[in-house]
Amino acid sequence: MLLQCLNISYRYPQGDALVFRDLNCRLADPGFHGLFGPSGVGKSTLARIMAGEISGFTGEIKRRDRAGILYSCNTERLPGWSSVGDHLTKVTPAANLPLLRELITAFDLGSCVDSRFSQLSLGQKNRANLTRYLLQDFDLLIMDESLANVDEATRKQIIVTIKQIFPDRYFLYISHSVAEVATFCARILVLRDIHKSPQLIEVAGRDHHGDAVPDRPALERAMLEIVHAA
Amino acid sequence: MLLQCLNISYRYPQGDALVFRDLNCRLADPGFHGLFGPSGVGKSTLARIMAGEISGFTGEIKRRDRAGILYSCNTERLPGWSSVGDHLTKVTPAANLPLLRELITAFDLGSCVDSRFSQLSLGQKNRANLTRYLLQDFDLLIMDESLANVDEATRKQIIVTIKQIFPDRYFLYISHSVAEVATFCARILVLRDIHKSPQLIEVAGRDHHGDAVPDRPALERAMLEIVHAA
Amino acid sequence: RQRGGEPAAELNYRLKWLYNINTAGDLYAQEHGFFTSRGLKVTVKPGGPERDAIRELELGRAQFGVASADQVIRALAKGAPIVVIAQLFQQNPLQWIYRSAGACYASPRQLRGKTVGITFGGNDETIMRALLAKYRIAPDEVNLFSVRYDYTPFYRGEVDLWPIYRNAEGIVIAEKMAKAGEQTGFFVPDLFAVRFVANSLITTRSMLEENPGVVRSFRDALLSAWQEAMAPANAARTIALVHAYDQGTPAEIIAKQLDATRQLMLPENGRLGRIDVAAWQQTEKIMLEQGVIDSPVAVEKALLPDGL
Amino acid sequence: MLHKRLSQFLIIYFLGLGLLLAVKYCFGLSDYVIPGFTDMQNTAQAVAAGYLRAVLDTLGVAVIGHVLAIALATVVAIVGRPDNLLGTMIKTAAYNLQAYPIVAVAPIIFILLGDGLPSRLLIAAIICYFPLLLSFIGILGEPVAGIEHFYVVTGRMRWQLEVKIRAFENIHKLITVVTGSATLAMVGTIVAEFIGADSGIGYSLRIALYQSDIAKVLVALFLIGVFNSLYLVALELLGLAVRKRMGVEQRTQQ
Amino acid sequence: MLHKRLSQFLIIYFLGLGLLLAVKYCFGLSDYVIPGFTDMQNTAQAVAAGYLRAVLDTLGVAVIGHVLAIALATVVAIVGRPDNLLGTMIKTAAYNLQAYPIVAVAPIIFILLGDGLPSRLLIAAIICYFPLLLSFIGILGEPVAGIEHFYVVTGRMRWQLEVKIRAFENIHKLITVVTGSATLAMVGTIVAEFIGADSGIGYSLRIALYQSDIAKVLVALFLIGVFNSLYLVALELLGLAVRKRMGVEQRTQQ
Ligand SMILES: Nc1ncnc2c1ncn2[C@@H]1O[C@H](COP(=O)(O)OP(=O)(O)OP(=O)(O)O)[C@@H](O)[C@H]1O
Ligand SMILES: Nc1ncnc2c1ncn2[C@@H]1O[C@H](COP(=O)(O)OP(=O)(O)OP(=O)(O)O)[C@@H](O)[C@H]1O
Ligand SMILES: [Mg+2]
Ligand SMILES: [Mg+2]
Repeated sequence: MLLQCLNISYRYPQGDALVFRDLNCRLADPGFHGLFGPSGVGKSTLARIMAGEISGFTGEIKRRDRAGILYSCNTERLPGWSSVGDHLTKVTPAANLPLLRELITAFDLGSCVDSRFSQLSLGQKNRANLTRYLLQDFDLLIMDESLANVDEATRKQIIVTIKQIFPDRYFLYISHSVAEVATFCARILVLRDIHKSPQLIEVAGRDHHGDAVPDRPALERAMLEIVHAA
Repeated sequence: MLLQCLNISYRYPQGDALVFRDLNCRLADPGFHGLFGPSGVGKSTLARIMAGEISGFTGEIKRRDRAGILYSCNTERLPGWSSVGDHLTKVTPAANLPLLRELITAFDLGSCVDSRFSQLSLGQKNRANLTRYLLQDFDLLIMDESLANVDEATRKQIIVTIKQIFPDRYFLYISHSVAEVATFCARILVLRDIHKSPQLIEVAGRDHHGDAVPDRPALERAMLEIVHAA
Repeated sequence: RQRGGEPAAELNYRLKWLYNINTAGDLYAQEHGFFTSRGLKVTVKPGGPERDAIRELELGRAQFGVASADQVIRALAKGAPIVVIAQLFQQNPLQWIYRSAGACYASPRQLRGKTVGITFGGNDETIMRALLAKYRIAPDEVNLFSVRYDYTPFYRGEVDLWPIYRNAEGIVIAEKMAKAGEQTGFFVPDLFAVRFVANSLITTRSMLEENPGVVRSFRDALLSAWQEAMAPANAARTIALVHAYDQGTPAEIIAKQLDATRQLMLPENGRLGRIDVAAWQQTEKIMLEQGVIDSPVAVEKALLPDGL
Repeated sequence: MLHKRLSQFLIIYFLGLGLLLAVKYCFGLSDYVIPGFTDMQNTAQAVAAGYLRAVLDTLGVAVIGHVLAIALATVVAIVGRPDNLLGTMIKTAAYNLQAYPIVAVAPIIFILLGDGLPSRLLIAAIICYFPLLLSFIGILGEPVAGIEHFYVVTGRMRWQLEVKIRAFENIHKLITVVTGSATLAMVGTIVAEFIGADSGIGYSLRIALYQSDIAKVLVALFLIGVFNSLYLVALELLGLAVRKRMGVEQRTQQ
Repeated sequence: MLHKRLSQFLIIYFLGLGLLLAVKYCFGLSDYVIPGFTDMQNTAQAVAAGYLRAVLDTLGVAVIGHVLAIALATVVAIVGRPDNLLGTMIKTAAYNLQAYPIVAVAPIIFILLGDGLPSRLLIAAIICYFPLLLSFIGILGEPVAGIEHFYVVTGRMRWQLEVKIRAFENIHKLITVVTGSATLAMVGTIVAEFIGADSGIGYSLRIALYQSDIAKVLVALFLIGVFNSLYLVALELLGLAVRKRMGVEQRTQQ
């Protein structure tokens, strides 16, 4: 068990409504976990609570000892003073440099390494940002819509690559694509309206690894289950 | 014919590679048009050229006389000094105020009108921003990933609402969801790698209006056609 | 904008400097009704480094003022329509202070090899250079030191003689040093026949022509006030009055300043307010020789000793 | 906040004083170069009341001068914003005005305006306005593309809105600069009094300097520092209130 | 750019001059109050060469003072950035230093440093650094969350990086402030010369003022304005080069 949220309740200091009431969830095993739910339901908030970036909630977060939890999202930027490639190299521990090269290829970033971040397209920005997080030392990486502006084919390729390279790490993947979370995640945390109880339901996904052709009916069942839960 | 691009070639001043070579496309009839293609292929660039926000290309853009073309994207923000509701009301022509109320309901923004923009979730930001553009006077509205961070159900509802309310306007919808463009767009402009010729191919979509159940096989054919084109 | 104005009109009187001992008579005149008793309504305004009474006279913001002789001559050289109606100081208060322990300057020749503070561009430069010229001391035989308003170089002994207003700061500094056991003396150019006139009372030519009566009353009022203010019998009143306006200076110091001022304004058998035409002419000559003005101005024509 | 600012000032002040006294005793300088401690105490007692009144007087003028300077800088930055002829001319004039030391310009100001309060206020405002102007021009001249785009393409952009957007986006920086420039308003007023007034702490300072009375100068500097701190605190509180009213988030939560 | 700046300055200067002359002839003032045109011409011819040398001298000191001030402001803003005791103390000291009019502080500086070049440089730098400091504190104190997050959460954030990120994000504003403060470096040097030096245009100005010679003052102001414009242009070109090298986009394309 890497992380467990117990009876979390939270209200933003400037907000007037609760975002969570007595929410419980846990990340028990390594792999790809989905966090799914309608826009505005509190996914980003929950993710940042897990990462320790928001405090002031009630309830308890239990983390495994010395768990390295990173939160990344799609609005981050790289500094502008040198090229994307330079920045990536600079933040990569020496041991991971081969991995960096591998990721650049897998994420189709080859044409971007010589550009400044501000010269990239949205999807390229997403990928460059995600890349640097993957090269760090972490136990759990939260990807908050980290690939929101990337096309589906590339997104699929990226997810499959990540699952291959990091089989022992935890990922919490926030996305609005039901098909995607159903296909690639082992477990999906479906976050629902605060008036529903429990506020969070766990659904099983297909945990696809990109090797075989997915089992279509099973996938559709999983998708339906997710949509119904939400 | 609202707009026609003839033999457009373009290279960013700071970039070293061409983004377009002799690209041609047109928006002939009102309705929902898709602009689809892999990340980094030039969708945003083409959209901004159409809207007149980028100059310095070669080739010609023919616009219908006095065509009002608006470009909106998902990185825009509303000012922070008053609530989202106030800002929306302020930029809405008096005649459109009932429409504003209608959109707020259809876009599920009711809970956001009293918040500041910075207090919204990503998807809420997307929706608030799109709303204000829809209330303006335009012939063509380009939505560059305007709903990228919104969940699929809400997105569908928004698209259907827009198509209902504005049957005579032109929309250019940029999205990474094949299913979505195939379902809702009448025509899809598929933008491809610059080495492919022609760089842009037009594919027919299902132009679904949300009334009947979509014809599944036809949709899948359209999706396949799009994916193959790209 | 009034120039001259009606007899009963308000008159502005612009002093040369802040309220201090040098304005004792002016304050006395105002406080003890010397103006009102002559039917004059006068507002006395203090001066300062950025105040120039001559400009104010021309701009019509003041009708009377105090200016030093070099200012008057410079202004005349530029065509300013002003006249001098009284000369306040008979001896120039601008002198040099020195430590008397090691030195006494019986003759300017003793300045050779010394470091002398001067304000470049100021009166003291003109005076000192005239003195050096007169005694045939080449400028490179003394070290001229550019002074600022802080006395540190003098205190630290880097400069031997420091220019100072004898009756104002001079007293304060001498007092301070005396407290620390250091004796001081003053080097007085007048004693070596370099007579450079200082403060005098001025008005405009048009004022004089249109309202000669007002001008006369004003001058008489002011000179009588000075006379009384300087009278030893009135010392206590004068000191109290000056102290009221110049609270930064302790009364004991003002008392000493008053004594020094009396000597500068009323030397032995002198007459208060007397315009020393010869001294003015010498002042003009010095300024001409020092290149401060380009051509003679015939300053005597602007002096009105008894022409009122 | 008040407590913090004041105690900080006191520490700094007494550190400086300690340094001076150390210099005095190390080099064996006599009392007229650097006054001794008891001398300072006596002077302080003697002049405290008068100087206090003077400082309050100065503070009053400084506040008005500060407001003036803010208004002036705002107007110049707004008018100088567009890249047209008038804009650049006004900016040039505003910059060049500052290129002249006030001591050189003061006589001309006095010629044109006389020597009443207007001249003093103008001098105070001039000294304080330039730093404000620099920041204001920097801030108001830089587009906030993400917010402005909508208003530009829908033809809604007016200069007021543009200014509002840019100011609001940089509200923390603006408040820092406005608060910090309070100090300059004080200095401006003091310099104006030093040059041409007959009241205020600047005037007292000038007299103290002519009398070469470092003890008095130190007392004056002490009072200036205290009231400057008070003014700063007042402005900081105002800044907080403004931010709160505008609903600007705290920095750490951005 | 050079051409533009210079011609702007000339227009402003001669407008000002015209105003003065208008006042002169309307009120029939003598050459002593406001010099006539021929008087100015003669004065200009007589002093031009000497004043030119003096201005160049001043410009040299101003450039060094400016660099010093930038360094000083950078250091203080960086050190004063964190909200710990040392940081706030240094900020307080930096603010309070500015609360004192330089005329009051100068004697103490001269006591401590003597009256050579160091004192003059220090005074020039002090006058010029405060506006820089205000902007620098505003800019370096405000997090750029979107960029900094990664470095903070991965434990990579060092103060150098933080400064670099914030400076780079605000490079346009920084360049505006640095360029604009050139003017203040000039003024600072002139004031220092005015107070305590015996060369430079500030010294010439002081003499002209002692001599009540407005014509000379106007000639000096003219030369100061011209060289100030030149310095500004040089800095603007430098700013362009910096932006280009850093690959910062032009504003309009952001
Ligand atoms: N800083 C804030 N202050 C007040 N309320 C906030 C703040 N940030 C978010 N909220 C509110 O909290 C709720 C949850 O926001 P959150 O960003 O977690 O949603 P989300 O599930 O990530 O949505 P999306 O899919 O649109 O990103 C929303 O209703 C939002 O309006
Ligand atoms: N300012 C710029 N300078 C130089 N090159 C740029 C600039 N902006 C974009 N590019 C490049 O132009 C290409 C097209 O970018 P564009 O943003 O149009 O892609 P896109 O199709 O919108 O991609 P996405 O789906 O990721 O948003 C990309 O390869 C990108 O790196
Ligand atoms: Mg979110
Ligand atoms: Mg794009």
